[in-house]
Amino acid sequence: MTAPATHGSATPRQSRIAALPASVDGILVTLVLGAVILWFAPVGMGRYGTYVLSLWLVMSIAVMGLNLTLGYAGLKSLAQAAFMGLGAYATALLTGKLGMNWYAAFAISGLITFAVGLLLGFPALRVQAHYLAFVTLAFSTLIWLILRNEQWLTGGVFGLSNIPRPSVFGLKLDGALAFHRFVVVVTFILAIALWWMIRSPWGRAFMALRENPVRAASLGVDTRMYTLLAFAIGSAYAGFAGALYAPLVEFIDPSPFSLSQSFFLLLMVVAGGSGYLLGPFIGALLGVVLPEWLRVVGSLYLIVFATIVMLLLIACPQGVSGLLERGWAKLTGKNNLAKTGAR
Amino acid sequence: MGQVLEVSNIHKAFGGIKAVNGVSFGVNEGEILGIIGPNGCGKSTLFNCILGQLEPSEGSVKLDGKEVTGMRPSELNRLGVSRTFQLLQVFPELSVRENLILAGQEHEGTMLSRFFGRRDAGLSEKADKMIGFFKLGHLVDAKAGGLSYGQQKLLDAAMAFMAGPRLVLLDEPAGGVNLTMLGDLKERLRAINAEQGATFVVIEHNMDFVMSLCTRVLVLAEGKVLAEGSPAEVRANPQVIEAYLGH
Amino acid sequence: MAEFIAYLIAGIATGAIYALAAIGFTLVWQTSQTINFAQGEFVMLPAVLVLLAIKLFGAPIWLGALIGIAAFILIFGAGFKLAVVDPMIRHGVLPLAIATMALSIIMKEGAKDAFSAEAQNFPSFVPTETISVLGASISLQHVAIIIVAFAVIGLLQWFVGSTRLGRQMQATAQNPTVARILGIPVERMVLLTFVINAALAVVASVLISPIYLAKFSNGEVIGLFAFIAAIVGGFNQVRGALVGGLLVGIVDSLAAAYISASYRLAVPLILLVVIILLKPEGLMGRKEERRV
Amino acid sequence: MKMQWILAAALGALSLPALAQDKVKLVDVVELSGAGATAGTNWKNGIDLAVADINAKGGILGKQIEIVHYDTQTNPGNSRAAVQRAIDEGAYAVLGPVFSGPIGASMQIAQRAEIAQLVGGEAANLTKQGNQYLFRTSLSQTAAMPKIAKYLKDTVKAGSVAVVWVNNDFGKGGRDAIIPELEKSGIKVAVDIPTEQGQADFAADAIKVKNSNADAVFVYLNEEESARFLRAAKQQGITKPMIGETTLLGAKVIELAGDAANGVKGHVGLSIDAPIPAFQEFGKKFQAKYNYASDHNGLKGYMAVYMVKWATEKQKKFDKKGVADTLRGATIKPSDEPGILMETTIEPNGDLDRESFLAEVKDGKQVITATLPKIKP
Repeated sequence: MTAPATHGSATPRQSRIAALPASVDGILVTLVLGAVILWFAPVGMGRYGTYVLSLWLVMSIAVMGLNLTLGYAGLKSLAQAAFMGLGAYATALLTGKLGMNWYAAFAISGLITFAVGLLLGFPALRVQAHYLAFVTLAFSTLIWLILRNEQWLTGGVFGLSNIPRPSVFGLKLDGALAFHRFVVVVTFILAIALWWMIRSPWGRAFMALRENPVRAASLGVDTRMYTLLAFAIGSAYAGFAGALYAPLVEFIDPSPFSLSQSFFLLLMVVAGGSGYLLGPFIGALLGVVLPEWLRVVGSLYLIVFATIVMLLLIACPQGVSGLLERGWAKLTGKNNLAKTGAR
Repeated sequence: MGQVLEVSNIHKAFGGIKAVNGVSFGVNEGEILGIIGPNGCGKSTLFNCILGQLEPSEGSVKLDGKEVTGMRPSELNRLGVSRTFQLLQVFPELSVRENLILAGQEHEGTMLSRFFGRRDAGLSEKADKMIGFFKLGHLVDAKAGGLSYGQQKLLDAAMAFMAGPRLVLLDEPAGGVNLTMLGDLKERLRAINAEQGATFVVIEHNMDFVMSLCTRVLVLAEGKVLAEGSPAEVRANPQVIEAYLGH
Repeated sequence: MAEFIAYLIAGIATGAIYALAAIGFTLVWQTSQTINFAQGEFVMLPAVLVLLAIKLFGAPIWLGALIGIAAFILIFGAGFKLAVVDPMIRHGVLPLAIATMALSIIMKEGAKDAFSAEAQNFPSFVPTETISVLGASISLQHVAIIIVAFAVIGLLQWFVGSTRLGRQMQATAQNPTVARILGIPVERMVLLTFVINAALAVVASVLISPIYLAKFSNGEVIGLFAFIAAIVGGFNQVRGALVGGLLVGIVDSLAAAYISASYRLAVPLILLVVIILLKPEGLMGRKEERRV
Repeated sequence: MKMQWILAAALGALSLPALAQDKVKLVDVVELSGAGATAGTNWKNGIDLAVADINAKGGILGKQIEIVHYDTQTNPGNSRAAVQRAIDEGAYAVLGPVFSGPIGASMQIAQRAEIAQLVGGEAANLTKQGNQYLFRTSLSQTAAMPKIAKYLKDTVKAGSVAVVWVNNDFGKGGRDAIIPELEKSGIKVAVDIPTEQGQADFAADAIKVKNSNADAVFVYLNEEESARFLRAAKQQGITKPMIGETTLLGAKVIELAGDAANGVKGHVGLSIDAPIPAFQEFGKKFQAKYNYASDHNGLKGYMAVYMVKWATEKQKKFDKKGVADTLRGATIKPSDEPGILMETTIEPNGDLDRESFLAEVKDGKQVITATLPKIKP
């Protein structure tokens, strides 16, 4: 987790952000270690386990993007699944129907979602606060309708099948393990890019946007630019996730890109811990893997899942990351963290 | 000694209510101009019009003789105009140092260099100096949201100076600050004015503060300039006394 | 013309249901900044509970209705407020909104597992006859929905505007801080809005279930449309929610008739976007102070 | 670090338990939540009923059946996970899903693993992809629609028809199959109305149908939506004949629509009201166990289990790949396997051929008016 600095803290009031120079390395180490573990993890686990791990990582990418827009920049988007759909359909059509190389399709998916994100971001500049949520809500449903109705292009309700998987240096990735490792690498690269961005001045500007856009503007922060960037980059991450989702499942139809899935991604961000770099991985773990584990309880598994999420949020509105941070603080005796209800 | 800021004939109405009704004034380089006036006289609205937070219904604002009316706050800030707000405006979840780095980072380099460059945009040292200057050195790693009111006020002011602005507009810097801190603040402002040659415009209620800090004072009443002059002149002006004591 | 009237009446009837749900939605938003994503499930559940009470206790309809409705208002009016909203209210809008999302899953899946995955008939209190108005067949059920819904909304308006309790509630909604200074028991007023929300949901449920049939998944559509209606009308106004509900219902009905039916759902949403861009605070809403 | 601990726990929990050797494991992957929950629950209950029956009579070749149900949430990604899990767990055969999206996402997995997958989907395209391991449990829409077009032309004598369909894979597939058949028969499509899955309010659609002045209405919706539409149509005073498929004439529709269902006619593939004692007996058993009337999905699930049983007993061993080989091209007779309920021929592509019925709802009861022969008798 974003463990607060364990050394060199002269003051008792130790903040999460202030501890960044120390905890940055913690996050980086965790990402590297995580990637290594996940590279070897599926050995002997069977294709099901491997597949679920891959699915978890793919969803993590989409959640990472939403965490940037929502958790860091404070923009409420209800269209993350729709952006994921744009990426997935773009990749499926480009690789499946036009025979394009997956890497090119991946880049194009990112570009398309980035561009659409920019366009959709303009109303976000005009209208404030929760109204962006409403605009994206409408967008999300419109995209879903187009995916379902324009059968000539998207296959409509029947979906698109036979989506090819990419290859690396001429090596086909048709096997579950090979593709999983590919997903690990792509996720790792995207996570590192986001980690870098958040610790760069951009990250600081995004957070300033979340906490006080008016003050940020008066300090020379181009709020318009950063708002658009946060939204467009977050959307592009959804596009990247879609570009991996399509070849992972090898079939897409409109259902995983509906409004309710956008809500579900939002749930993952918040439950994992919004505004924490590793929060998305935990959130996606909750959203994707937890229901799979809970299959042991039979038909009640969704109720158990939702109850866990609800109780978690009641106990700790900052999500699992917040809970772990709190636990860590208690463990190290630093339970006098400056608490503010700023968000 | 040219005019840094030239405000001419600013009007601003909110649905029929004229908050600012034709205000004109100039600010000379190196000057500390105080703007006073009773509650609701349009001081803050005037500030917001000058700084691009609000679009004036009429009138123009010139910076160094260049038209900047309606320019966005962030652009104006990068031209060297800085401000503080009447209500507290720090970033509570960021540390004191991060607050200050943020206040300076957009003034150097490009978007790209800010992405690929150093995390602190090379501003850590400058930030620490500024923190020391405002006597907040012991709080450098604390979350801004956890500071006391007076400390936040100091931080707020420090942020306004971080990028070395030419012109700083302070909206009630003394509001809610205790006496000891007030002395600190005044002393700091004077020092910056003397050392960096920064020009100040100060809106304030606290008369003692204004009168002892400012070199020139502008009095607003009902959206218009009522009087103008040195602190002593203004203090002696019967119209001003009327406006303050008359109702 | 007859055709148009028929579409219009059908639209107003569904719009009245959306309005009931949207009014509850705005009430709890105003007093406690709760965005209740389970609002649709709130309308779905009372009918299911009534049928469940009849099935479990073999009770006659009126008794089953009484048990089901009482249980619902207790659990999802007061209980919801005390167990879910209270602990989270200090931590901002989002975690609470997500918690209501989880609650909607629990309600939906719970209704499915405890009751049935199948739709069930729900008794109608008016005959399923039709009358003819200007050549259009108008269903008595639709007429009854419109009359009852408007009567309930009128009653609510009267309560809010003309009773002491109601005015205290309104003051709480508009400015809790001031209300507290005036000595209004703010906590109790907030609780009252949650109970009223649950009661409105019950009315909507009983009105609509004879037509929609009682089913665990019915809340999805109603919830979405209530949300849209609340935004369109103005998130912070009871009157707005009424206008928004009716407007969305009518637009939806006419869209199905005169615009491509496969894009029917898009029309209310386009309306929503246009209104947000032109008048962000909604048709009847008042501007909310920007946080400076 | 905590992350590692979490990962270790995560990895451990995703590994699968060893399977019991003395049982034969069937895995049902089906829509138990989301848009397909109603159909999926019927399918699941039908399967449970069949498994209970078979186990009570000694199982398959002496082995008891172990049945596991995995929910797809009507989501392709989850369906694929569930089918993959089924195969990793050593499932003998996979039953389900029912919706074609989840089927499309999972059918390659079963194909690669060479395991028979018996699905409830009716969309025409499923069996056109050359998958040798995919089997239907009901007639395909391509088989059913010509029968309906013929019925509309010869019996109803309709010159124009209003087509009302549900905009999911089932409805769209049916609509795409009926329109060319209508054109071939020279019947005009007066109005073509898509409706939403789970739609509750059909007033606007009914008004639209009424204004089209079509001679007949072809209704292709799921059961509950059918009932809601029939009620709305009655309220709008539509008196034109309502023609439909299995989902319009089911017991569930009659129960929910009440009077409004009277007079509805159409073609029925599987029905608990069919004039075959085995069907009616199934209907009674289902009603007794679950306290409601099964729809055709319940029948499909029930028969799916018996198809697996028949194939296994036919090959006299538990050979996963052999199940698919045995089923392909086979004809199963009730005299050999009573659980199949009626004679069923499995085409090489996985389609089914069976007798079917023309039916009508009279006084709240489905009445079979004619039995239609198999396409290739």
